[in-house]
Amino acid sequence: MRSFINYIAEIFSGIWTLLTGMKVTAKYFFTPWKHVTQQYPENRDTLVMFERFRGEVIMPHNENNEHKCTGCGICEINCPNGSIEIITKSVVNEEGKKKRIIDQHIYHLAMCTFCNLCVKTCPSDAIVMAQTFEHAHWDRTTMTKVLNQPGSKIMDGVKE
Amino acid sequence: MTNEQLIEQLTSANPIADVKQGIQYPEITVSFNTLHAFMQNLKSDSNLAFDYLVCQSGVDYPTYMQVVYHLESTLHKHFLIVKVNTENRETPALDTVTDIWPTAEFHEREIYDLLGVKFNNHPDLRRLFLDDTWGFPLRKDYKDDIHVVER
Amino acid sequence: MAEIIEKIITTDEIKTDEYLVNMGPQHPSTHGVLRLLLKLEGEIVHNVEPHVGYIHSGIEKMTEALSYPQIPHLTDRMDYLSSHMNNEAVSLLVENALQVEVPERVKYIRTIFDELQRLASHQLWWCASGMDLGALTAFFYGLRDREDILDIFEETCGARLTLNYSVPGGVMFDIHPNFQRKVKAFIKKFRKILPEYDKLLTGNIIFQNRTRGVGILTKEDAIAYGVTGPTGRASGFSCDVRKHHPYSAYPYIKFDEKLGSDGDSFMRWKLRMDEMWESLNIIEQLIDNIPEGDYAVKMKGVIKLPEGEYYQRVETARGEFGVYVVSDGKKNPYRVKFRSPGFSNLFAINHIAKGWKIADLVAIMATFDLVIPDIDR
Amino acid sequence: MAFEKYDFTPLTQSIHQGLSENLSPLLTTIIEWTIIGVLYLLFIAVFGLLLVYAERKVCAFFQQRLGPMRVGPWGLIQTIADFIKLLMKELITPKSVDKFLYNLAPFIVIIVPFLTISVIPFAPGLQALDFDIGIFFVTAVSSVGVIGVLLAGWASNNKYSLIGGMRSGAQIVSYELSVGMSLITMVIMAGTMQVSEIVELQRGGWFLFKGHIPAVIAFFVFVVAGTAETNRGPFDLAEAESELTAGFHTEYSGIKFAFFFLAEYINLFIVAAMATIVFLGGWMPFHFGGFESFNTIMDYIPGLVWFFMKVFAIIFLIMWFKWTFPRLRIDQILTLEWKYLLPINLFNILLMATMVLLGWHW
Repeated sequence: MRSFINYIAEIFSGIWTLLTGMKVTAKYFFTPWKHVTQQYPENRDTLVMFERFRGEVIMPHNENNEHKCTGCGICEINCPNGSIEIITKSVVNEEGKKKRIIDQHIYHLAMCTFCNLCVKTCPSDAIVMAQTFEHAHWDRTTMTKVLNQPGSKIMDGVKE
Repeated sequence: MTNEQLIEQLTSANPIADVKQGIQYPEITVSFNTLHAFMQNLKSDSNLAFDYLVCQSGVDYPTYMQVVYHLESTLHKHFLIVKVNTENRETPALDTVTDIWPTAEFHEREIYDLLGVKFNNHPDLRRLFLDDTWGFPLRKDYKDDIHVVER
Repeated sequence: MAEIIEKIITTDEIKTDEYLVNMGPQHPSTHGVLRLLLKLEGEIVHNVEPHVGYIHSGIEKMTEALSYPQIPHLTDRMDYLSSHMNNEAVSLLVENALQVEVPERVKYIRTIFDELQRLASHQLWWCASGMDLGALTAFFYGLRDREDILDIFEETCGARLTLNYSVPGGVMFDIHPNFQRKVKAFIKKFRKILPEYDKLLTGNIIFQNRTRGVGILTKEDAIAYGVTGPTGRASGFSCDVRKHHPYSAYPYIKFDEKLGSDGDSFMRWKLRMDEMWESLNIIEQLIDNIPEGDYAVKMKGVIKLPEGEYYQRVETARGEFGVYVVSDGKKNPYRVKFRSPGFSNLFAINHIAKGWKIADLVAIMATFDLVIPDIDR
Repeated sequence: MAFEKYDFTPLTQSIHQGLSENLSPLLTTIIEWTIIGVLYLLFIAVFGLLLVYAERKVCAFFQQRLGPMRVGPWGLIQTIADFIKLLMKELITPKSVDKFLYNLAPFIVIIVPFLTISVIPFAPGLQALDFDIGIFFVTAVSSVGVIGVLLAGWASNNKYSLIGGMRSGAQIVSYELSVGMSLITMVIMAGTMQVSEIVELQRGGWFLFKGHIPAVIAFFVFVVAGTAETNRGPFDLAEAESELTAGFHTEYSGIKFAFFFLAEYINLFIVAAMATIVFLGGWMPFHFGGFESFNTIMDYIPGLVWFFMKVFAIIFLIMWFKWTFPRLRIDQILTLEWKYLLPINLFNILLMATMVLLGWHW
């Protein structure tokens, strides 16, 4: 008799646990305004990334097309994946001295792991992380970027 | 057991072994031919009771291979590093400790795979990650022209 | 149940041919590229042979060519669900080797991040094992709540999964001004949601039948196989590194090391659920008391570890993570070995899955909480 | 009564008369068969797509998602697009399959819903076949589907498929019993197996209310066993994707896969329709004793609408099961059937027989 009562009790307690589970899912089914889905390409206008989001390394230029990069190569040394290459050139300045300045700051986006070490170690804060994240390309060569804009020169007052 | 007591006991039990307090933990270097008996004793001695093999790593040195055992006792909570050097670097071989700590079976397979240290009496010594034709990548003289790009 | 299966296996007249089935490398419940070679008789598992290495990335070899500040970002990619703990292990190792005392603030931030990461990892484990057991809805609820933690991470350190936040000497950035407010809001919200998780699955009779008594790992086996983390603790193996070898801010706080006794799949499940509550408690103890100060100490430009060997252990979401570094005094390590929890945990599966059905093997795999890059490294 | 004006009998009869006046009886029969066949074909295709869409939306809403949103407004054309995609896909036949059985299996599986759907009365007068053993016919025919599943599992020459097929076989053979028995319980109460009669008997009140306790138990058992028989979660062992990747239809592609897929959804409809007919009064409107005005308003809703409302309610219930519960293990499924549902059912038949004998029902 006892086992029979247990059997019945088992059935009802089992059904009860199932119903509590169904209550949870039903709660969400009938509150559709709480949906968490973001419809991504449509919400591009309203989508704001956090300001520290590490999307891509860029070199900010001011309105006179000047940047802060001295071409010291510390970012290149600190990059664990070899995604930064610095090409420098020698120029003669007004005083007639030879000086090494940046020619091309090459950044291989496809090899970058966004570890932030280059930005952190840059002595003149020349490079920063941008918040862009749509990096899909058809062609791998487009992911190799030159960060300093053509014709740009170094900002005045940046310590060398 | 404190580290000093541990070192004392190990020294008295193994006069020829090199016992010292390392940078962090007590260390002992044993000879490869006494390895298995020594390890057996570490586990079965109730004062030591090293029943948990935390980590087993292989290191490639210029003239020999070294296998490092990080051992902990779940009973006494003391920690010990056991090092054993192989006889040579060309045909490195050691006794297995799989029968003492089952987890060693796979750590040893990994060491065999990446460093080429053979473990005698191992139940199933096959390569773990790589295929049979591959070299031993964690050796310092390993060269791979296809997959490794030197900067 | 197990006795009946035992009887079926040992009875000769219903013995049929064994056959081999490859579970993986592409299989929904191996959570990555793990291949299990199953020897089955009907539905009953006779032998499980894990074949790993499909995602072996040679991190140990790569680190030999990297400098110490560069190593943490690679450890992100091993156990990607415990990336901050992995970063922290390397950072702590370098700091201990150089005898650098980090500011209190760093310790607090690291510990809060550890626990948030543990919560995020356990949430993903919860939803993925729900999915393994066939409750697909759980998967979306878990991911929904994990999103809050990832947003907190993103706001402070700019990444969601591969954080690379803890660096030798401190943390990469100071915490965001919104950090404390958001964490507190999350804790408040998650305390209401956790009982819902229990209602949806833990109490469910189908779920209980699927997990109770399935895949029992005894304490002795857990120690022998080096099964750590919640999986080991469910068997009664007291292996919490946070408790026994406290690091960062763990010495300052009160928390329980949850221990199970049964060692079955349900206990492993329950233990992780309890750990989530405990993590919430830990964060609550710390979040209001973050001391003022620097977020990093100034390290030398080139970090060179003194010659010698170092070992650092931390508790990740999956178990004990160890870093063993042999330094020859140069700026690159001579040899780095990562003792990953998943590696040891995985190989205990063969021992406990024998005699159970395929569906039980899935339940065991789910409650072992494996991350494949963690195994392969 | 008001709802009589929604009767389809005059329409069908006028078509029949119009045809037989102008054509020979043989030709009339052939044309009528063709019309019915085409109609059912269309119905199954369209309703299957609708159900797939409904499932995706319902599932999404349970999971706090939006579901398909891109193709058409609210993703309405999504399933049609998927269907076109499936039609255009290459039919891959793996090398080592048993070609004949491999190709036969999807047809057997898809034939079953066509057979069973013929006895379902959608509205007064809208029924292809009105047997006197309608219920019996449904239970008999619906178990043919398992042969298709077993064939697919065997002929695919894939271990996962084989396990899936075997699981499905064991499961459906067991649960047939419960489905049959719970229907028998209601047949005892109705005293007839003719489907139209059963619906007609519920004019005064649905059997679920008329038969109270045993009917509710039978309804519960029927829904559970019906869910199992359609291979749906939590009983979706045959295609348990976390264990067997896709189970018995792993090796099928293109339209053959679509057949399995469609058959699953139409079977879902049939289970819901049978539950509606036997327990919830088919196309009968909801009447509440004593509220005459309420009943009159209910009567103005056509029978077809009533039928589909009830069917969708049951389909929603079954979907709710699927998206809440974890999957059972194969031995637990059999335990549930043989240790719980079957004894309950047997007891329930006794209870119902006693009740009918003593006239305790309304």
